Amino acid sequence: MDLLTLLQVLDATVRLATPLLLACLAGLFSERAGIFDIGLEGKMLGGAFLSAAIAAVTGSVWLGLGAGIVAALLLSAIHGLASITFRGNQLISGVAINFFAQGLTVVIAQSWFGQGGRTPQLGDGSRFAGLTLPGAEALRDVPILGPIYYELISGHTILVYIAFLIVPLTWWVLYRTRYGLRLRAVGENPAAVDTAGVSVRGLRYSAIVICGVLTGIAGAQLATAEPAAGFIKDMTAGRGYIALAALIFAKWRPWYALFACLLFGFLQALELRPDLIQAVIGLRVQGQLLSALPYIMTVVILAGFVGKAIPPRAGGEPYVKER
Amino acid sequence: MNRMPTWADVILVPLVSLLLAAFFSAIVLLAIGENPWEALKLMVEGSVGSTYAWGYTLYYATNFIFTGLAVAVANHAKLFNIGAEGQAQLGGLGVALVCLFLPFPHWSIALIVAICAGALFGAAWAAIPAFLQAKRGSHIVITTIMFNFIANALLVYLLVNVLKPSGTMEPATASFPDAAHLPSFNAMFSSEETVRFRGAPANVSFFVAVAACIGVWALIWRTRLGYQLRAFGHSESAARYAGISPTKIIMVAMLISGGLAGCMAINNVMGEAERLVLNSVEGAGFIGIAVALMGRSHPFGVFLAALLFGFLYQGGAELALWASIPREMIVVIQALVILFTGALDNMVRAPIERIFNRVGRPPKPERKLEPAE
Amino acid sequence: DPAIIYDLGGKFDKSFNESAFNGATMWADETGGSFAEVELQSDAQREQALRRFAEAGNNPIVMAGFSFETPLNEIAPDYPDTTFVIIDAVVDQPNVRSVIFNEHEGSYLVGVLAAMASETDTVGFVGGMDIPLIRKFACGYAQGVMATNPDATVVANMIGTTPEAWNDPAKASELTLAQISQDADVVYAAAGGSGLGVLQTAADEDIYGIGVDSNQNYLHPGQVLTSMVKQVDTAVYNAFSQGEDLETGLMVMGIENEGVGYAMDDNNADLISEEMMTAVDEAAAAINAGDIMVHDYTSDESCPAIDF
Amino acid sequence: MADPVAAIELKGISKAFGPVQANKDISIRVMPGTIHGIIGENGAGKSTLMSILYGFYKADEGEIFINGKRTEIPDSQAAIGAGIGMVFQHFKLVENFTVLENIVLGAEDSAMLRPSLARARRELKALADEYELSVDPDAVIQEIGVGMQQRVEILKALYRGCDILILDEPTGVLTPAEADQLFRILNRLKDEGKTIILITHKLREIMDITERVSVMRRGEMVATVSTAETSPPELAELMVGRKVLLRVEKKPAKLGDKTLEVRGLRVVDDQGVERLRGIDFDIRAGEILGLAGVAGNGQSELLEVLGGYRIATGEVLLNGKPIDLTGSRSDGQSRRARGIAHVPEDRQAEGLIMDYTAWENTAFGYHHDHKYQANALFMKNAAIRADCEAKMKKFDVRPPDPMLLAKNFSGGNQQKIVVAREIERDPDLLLVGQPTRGVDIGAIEFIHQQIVALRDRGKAILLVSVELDEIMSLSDRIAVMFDGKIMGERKPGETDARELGLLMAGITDTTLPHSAAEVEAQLAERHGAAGKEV
Ligand SMILES: Nc1ncnc2c1ncn2[C@@H]1O[C@H](COP(=O)(O)OP(=O)(O)OP(=O)(O)O)[C@@H](O)[C@H]1O
Ligand SMILES: Nc1ncnc2c1ncn2[C@@H]1O[C@H](COP(=O)(O)OP(=O)(O)OP(=O)(O)O)[C@@H](O)[C@H]1O
Ligand SMILES: [Mg+2]
Ligand SMILES: [Mg+2]
Repeated sequence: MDLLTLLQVLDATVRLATPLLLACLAGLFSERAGIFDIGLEGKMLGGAFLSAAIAAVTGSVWLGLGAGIVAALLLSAIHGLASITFRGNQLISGVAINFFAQGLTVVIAQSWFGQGGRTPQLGDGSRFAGLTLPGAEALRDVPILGPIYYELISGHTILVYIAFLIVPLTWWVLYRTRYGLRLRAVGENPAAVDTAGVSVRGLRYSAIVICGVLTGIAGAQLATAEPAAGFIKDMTAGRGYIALAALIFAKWRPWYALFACLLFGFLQALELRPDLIQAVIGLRVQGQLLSALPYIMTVVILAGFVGKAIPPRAGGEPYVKER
Repeated sequence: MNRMPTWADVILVPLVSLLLAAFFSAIVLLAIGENPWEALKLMVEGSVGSTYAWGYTLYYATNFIFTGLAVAVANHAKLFNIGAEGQAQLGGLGVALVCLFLPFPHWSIALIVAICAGALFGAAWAAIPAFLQAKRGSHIVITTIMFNFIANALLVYLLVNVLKPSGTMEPATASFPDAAHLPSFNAMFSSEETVRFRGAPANVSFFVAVAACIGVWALIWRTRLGYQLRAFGHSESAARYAGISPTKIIMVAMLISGGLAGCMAINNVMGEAERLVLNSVEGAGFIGIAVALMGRSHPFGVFLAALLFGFLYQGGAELALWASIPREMIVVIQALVILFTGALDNMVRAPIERIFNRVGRPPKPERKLEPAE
Repeated sequence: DPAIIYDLGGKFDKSFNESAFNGATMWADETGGSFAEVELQSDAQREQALRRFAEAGNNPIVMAGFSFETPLNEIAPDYPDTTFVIIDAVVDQPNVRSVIFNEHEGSYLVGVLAAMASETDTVGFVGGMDIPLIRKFACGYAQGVMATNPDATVVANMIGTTPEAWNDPAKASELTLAQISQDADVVYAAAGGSGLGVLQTAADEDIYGIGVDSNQNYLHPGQVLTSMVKQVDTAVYNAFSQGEDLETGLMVMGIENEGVGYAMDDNNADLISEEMMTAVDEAAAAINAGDIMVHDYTSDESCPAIDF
Repeated sequence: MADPVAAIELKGISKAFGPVQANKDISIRVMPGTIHGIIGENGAGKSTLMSILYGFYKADEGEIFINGKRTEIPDSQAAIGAGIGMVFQHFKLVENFTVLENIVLGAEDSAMLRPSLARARRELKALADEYELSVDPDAVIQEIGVGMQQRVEILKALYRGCDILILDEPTGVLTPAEADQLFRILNRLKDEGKTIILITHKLREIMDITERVSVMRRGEMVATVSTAETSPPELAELMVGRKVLLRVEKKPAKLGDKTLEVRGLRVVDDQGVERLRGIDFDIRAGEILGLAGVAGNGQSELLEVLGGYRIATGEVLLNGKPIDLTGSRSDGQSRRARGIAHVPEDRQAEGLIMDYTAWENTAFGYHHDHKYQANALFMKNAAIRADCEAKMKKFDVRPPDPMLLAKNFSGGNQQKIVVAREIERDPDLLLVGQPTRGVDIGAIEFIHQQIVALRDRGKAILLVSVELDEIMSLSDRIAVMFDGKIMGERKPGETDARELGLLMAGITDTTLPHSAAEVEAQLAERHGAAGKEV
């Protein structure tokens, strides 16, 4: 396998990892605050739909992004209401949100655009295009580094860069700020936070807001960032669940989340290139085996290398002071 | 811990929640320009208005009972089984194999063998995640999600390359021989004069599902195994103290769970389609999660929740059949029902409780209440 | 009134359900008639919908999709006075018309065009869900390519193994990019809604896409080489027009009767050279004449031109 | 009112949890610069009252005055603002945070963490020097002992600059030495003018350190008296409503054959640390062996090995026959089948399923027992319920309702359920860990009586406790553990708290006056107190 091929695979890895990463970090904030969220899928879907719809209608991809975030925030608000204010079951709420988004996006899209639950295809300007980083063209011919810079690092959409920047930002917020300390604490022992004079409810809602924003971006990435060009029903195709798996895989830590998502992205990118797998292992991988490969590899890696993942201790339980 | 009578808790609260769900569904319907009242009438008529309608409602409910019980049993051991979907697919494979390749003298024997085969295959598919959880601490949520995907790939492989009769387009097995056909409600309940459940897919599996509810209830609350299972679910450290082996409980709970999910196949594969098609489970595994959670993991609750979802499914289908309402609208209604009855139930319960407390509290503050010591 | 039942993909699948819907609408617009329709959401509803329409007196009843084969076989005898039309499968009953399409032949033709349009001698195929029907497309396409340019490489990928594969444009795009990095410069999408992702990416990356089922040339003018049209709409339109007394029995829609073919219009006029035009028309004629036998994957689950 | 202004005044506080009236019209005044004790049976409402003062719960009725000023305390933030600090009975610490992080949590001085942590580190050092409260600021909470965690809780309050400090059963988990040190600190704080409220079940502590003491019973405040004018028996009577025996009545032991023989027992934990490093001892029938030691020196591991859920090497004989230590042919079940019963140290995490009803808990661990089985599959629930009812009656569990969930019983009654279950098996060997931790004196008396009664029926008992008083008064023989080894054995009549204390610190040469003169002095002092009371 030559460098260029490798870079192309890695390039795909980065793109495929991006929505996962955003959703995974969204889940990280939520779950670190003690709110389990299997509704990532639904929020992404909501974000994807509204971002594409508004981008299509206004022609502005930025307005679309904003709308996508709003959609995910609204779904987040439902989750917050159910799991924080009314101390409901967080899993049920998440399931409901997934169904809700799955149905409502199509119902609205159909009555809005009449294209069978799709938004119109987005033209240039109403979707995020790849950015050529400064000097990419110039450095292209520098051996090794040039192609790496040009093929792998340059050329992604702004959302990809944002997603990757959010990783250190998340780390910094979580471990270097007062807010992060409190957030981590509220997911471990809300009573400690409460008796320390900090509002458990406020913290948890703030986490849910962050989760909404990030899933909204993730949805926008799926629907409006190149190579995508519009919304189509169920287009998240299980990515929310994979993000959740990545989150557990990452043991709820930001850098690990990056690596977990890149790993998932890489496995998916490999699935796209059966020719490479054949070149490396010398065998043609049967088609269905190939599509199961990312999942099989995940299980193997999980069982073989990743030990027990301990979730935030107060996760999933509403904070109830009086029985 | 409150003055609210039990009937209010189990009937009034869910009822008000359902009304809220209906109210918001109506708003969505109005928003897309449909008449909610007509829609409701269609749904009710279409799902409980005739034996035919019941035949469909109960058919769907049967699927949901199996997957709901599967999730519920695992829940009791604090294992979140998201893999009922894949396990049910594999159960379908098991049922299909015995139905296709074993000659049965009578449907009843076929049914018993198919239950065993479905349960066995479903359990086998749950066994690997269970083993990895028990021995390697691999999170069961991830592994069961992954196994859903793997099950899909496996079934596509088998149906496309191995089991599909040559020359047909559909990735499906051949139809099962007549001896493996289960009696439908139509056959069971029709008499000379009156035809009941005509053409409806409900079949004898429904009674197997009801039996499974009773069985699971007895298992969880009456047997030693259930006792150990719940104990482990509540507290792993205490279970260890009592000499309950975590490995054994995780394995057993997941095997039972997977087995129940696999048993769903006797309804949809053997009872209805009478062949194994691709994606035969159609999301019932995921609905099972909602059903189990809404039923509070109690078999009776699961039964009721499964009926409710059967009603929504069939009512929704009728809606799509007779009105120009997009079929996704049903998903929205389902979501609202799950949301209000499952996640936001405290929103309804708290005010009702307050009303009862106000009405129920006599004006004598000097009531001697023994504090629990 | 006639009735139509769409398969699980839904009537707006950008694929053959949608095509069927278009045919029905065309008929309604032309005649001012009305028709009943339903989108299924579960396998169990096939029988339900069939019986419902039959009992309500709808005639003929058209159903789109091979999955109706088994239920229709069971139900057709119960309603001898109703005529059924099944698309994509063969049901041998006196009151059933079975319409099947020679997708392999149509795909062969676009394969010829793809091979000639390719400068890299590498062409791609992106299928939706990995089912025999899609393999039939792929197999015909590969035969066309290889017959035209024996040195060519066909890179074929399926999007997935779940029905989600029909609605995953993101993955379709990635597959297209992956094929481009394997030098493909023409990609044929037979992937329902996901195909939009293929054509979009092909356009973005300035290579050619090939549409499927209906004429998709308009989606990215100048970037869609052609479309393999499968006239499901015509089949539905004809059935509706002929009404209650339509002829039953097997009806094969091939190149000859324009049931399948490649699409030409203003959007791709500049892309197809004289030479290409000649070649593809010759191939069509040869197929009609029986001089070229395009192998049908579903006849024996194998393909001479490509492995799955 | 001409009275001096009280630091804290609660007026007419009432609080109900559902049907449970935890506090009924409670009024209390605490003078500044004093230590005020609160005692009461389990579930009397002490913690609830203090939690209301700290803003954790909201009172249904009543008013709070701080330094004479009426103060609304809707949440803990308001309480902290009013200068109140509280150390909860169940610590409110984030287990996987460091000490420092726990201390700054909620009291950070800027949005950035590092400056806050740096300042906290400095201040922590100052506080540590000032009050001898040294802790490792970078230690993770779950890895330090409960004594240390206690310190962290106190430091948390001090760091926030509280004038009023509430301590809810702070000594329940402390070793005698740690408790003594705590009291020295409290006295210093008092001398600085801070007001302290101390909740405890240990009357000796009340007598030693408080100025005034309030007694609660069943949600009501029954009396507030000046400590100097009362006595332990009087307090006990006020508390329980009847006379309480403060001393264990015990006949001399009638020793039988060796029931348990332990030889060369070694345990290595998951981290590879050797927890037991060659333990040898015997227990005879009719004998109570008390195992003293600071928590975390291997006692828990020993109980777990004997209880069947930790693997070990070495040899253990029960009634002369070996029991399996490898875990391959044994578990908690087989131990029970062999006649070993076990009251675990942590009733909530091990001894009970908190979400099971009382009757279900009655069968816990004995769910294989024949009398609870209808057949191979089913349990005989009615029989278990009846059994539970009988046990509740016999052990005076309150309320005697088998249908109540375990978590709805107070700690003392939870403990009674466990003890009833285990003792009523009439085992050959009873393992008891911390039998009276957090239990009120009425219940302590009862549990002690039951343990002694079992001994008198000729059974062997291994008693593990961090309460020296308990060990001294119950045991027929005392072994002291330190760092996974037994440092020595003594007869209760022939030793004293000082000597045991030194052994607990790993000092075997107890004949010499030890250099830590200070420690020695305290221990002597404690001995005096203990002799007077228990
Ligand atoms: N959060 C709560 N929800 C419901 N009931 C509670 C709660 N906390 C305490 N109770 C009940 O209120 C009563 C008083 O409890 P509290 O904890 O104040 O007692 P206590 O005197 O501190 O007992 P202990 O000595 O065991 O600590 C008990 O009956 C208890 O079960
Ligand atoms: N009456 C009893 N009292 C205490 N322990 C018992 C009793 N009967 C059996 N045991 C122990 O319980 C364990 C399992 O016993 P048994 O074979 O009866 O149950 P099982 O059916 O294998 O267990 P499970 O119900 O957990 O599947 C064995 O270690 C046995 O020694
Ligand atoms: Mg057994
Ligand atoms: Mg208390």
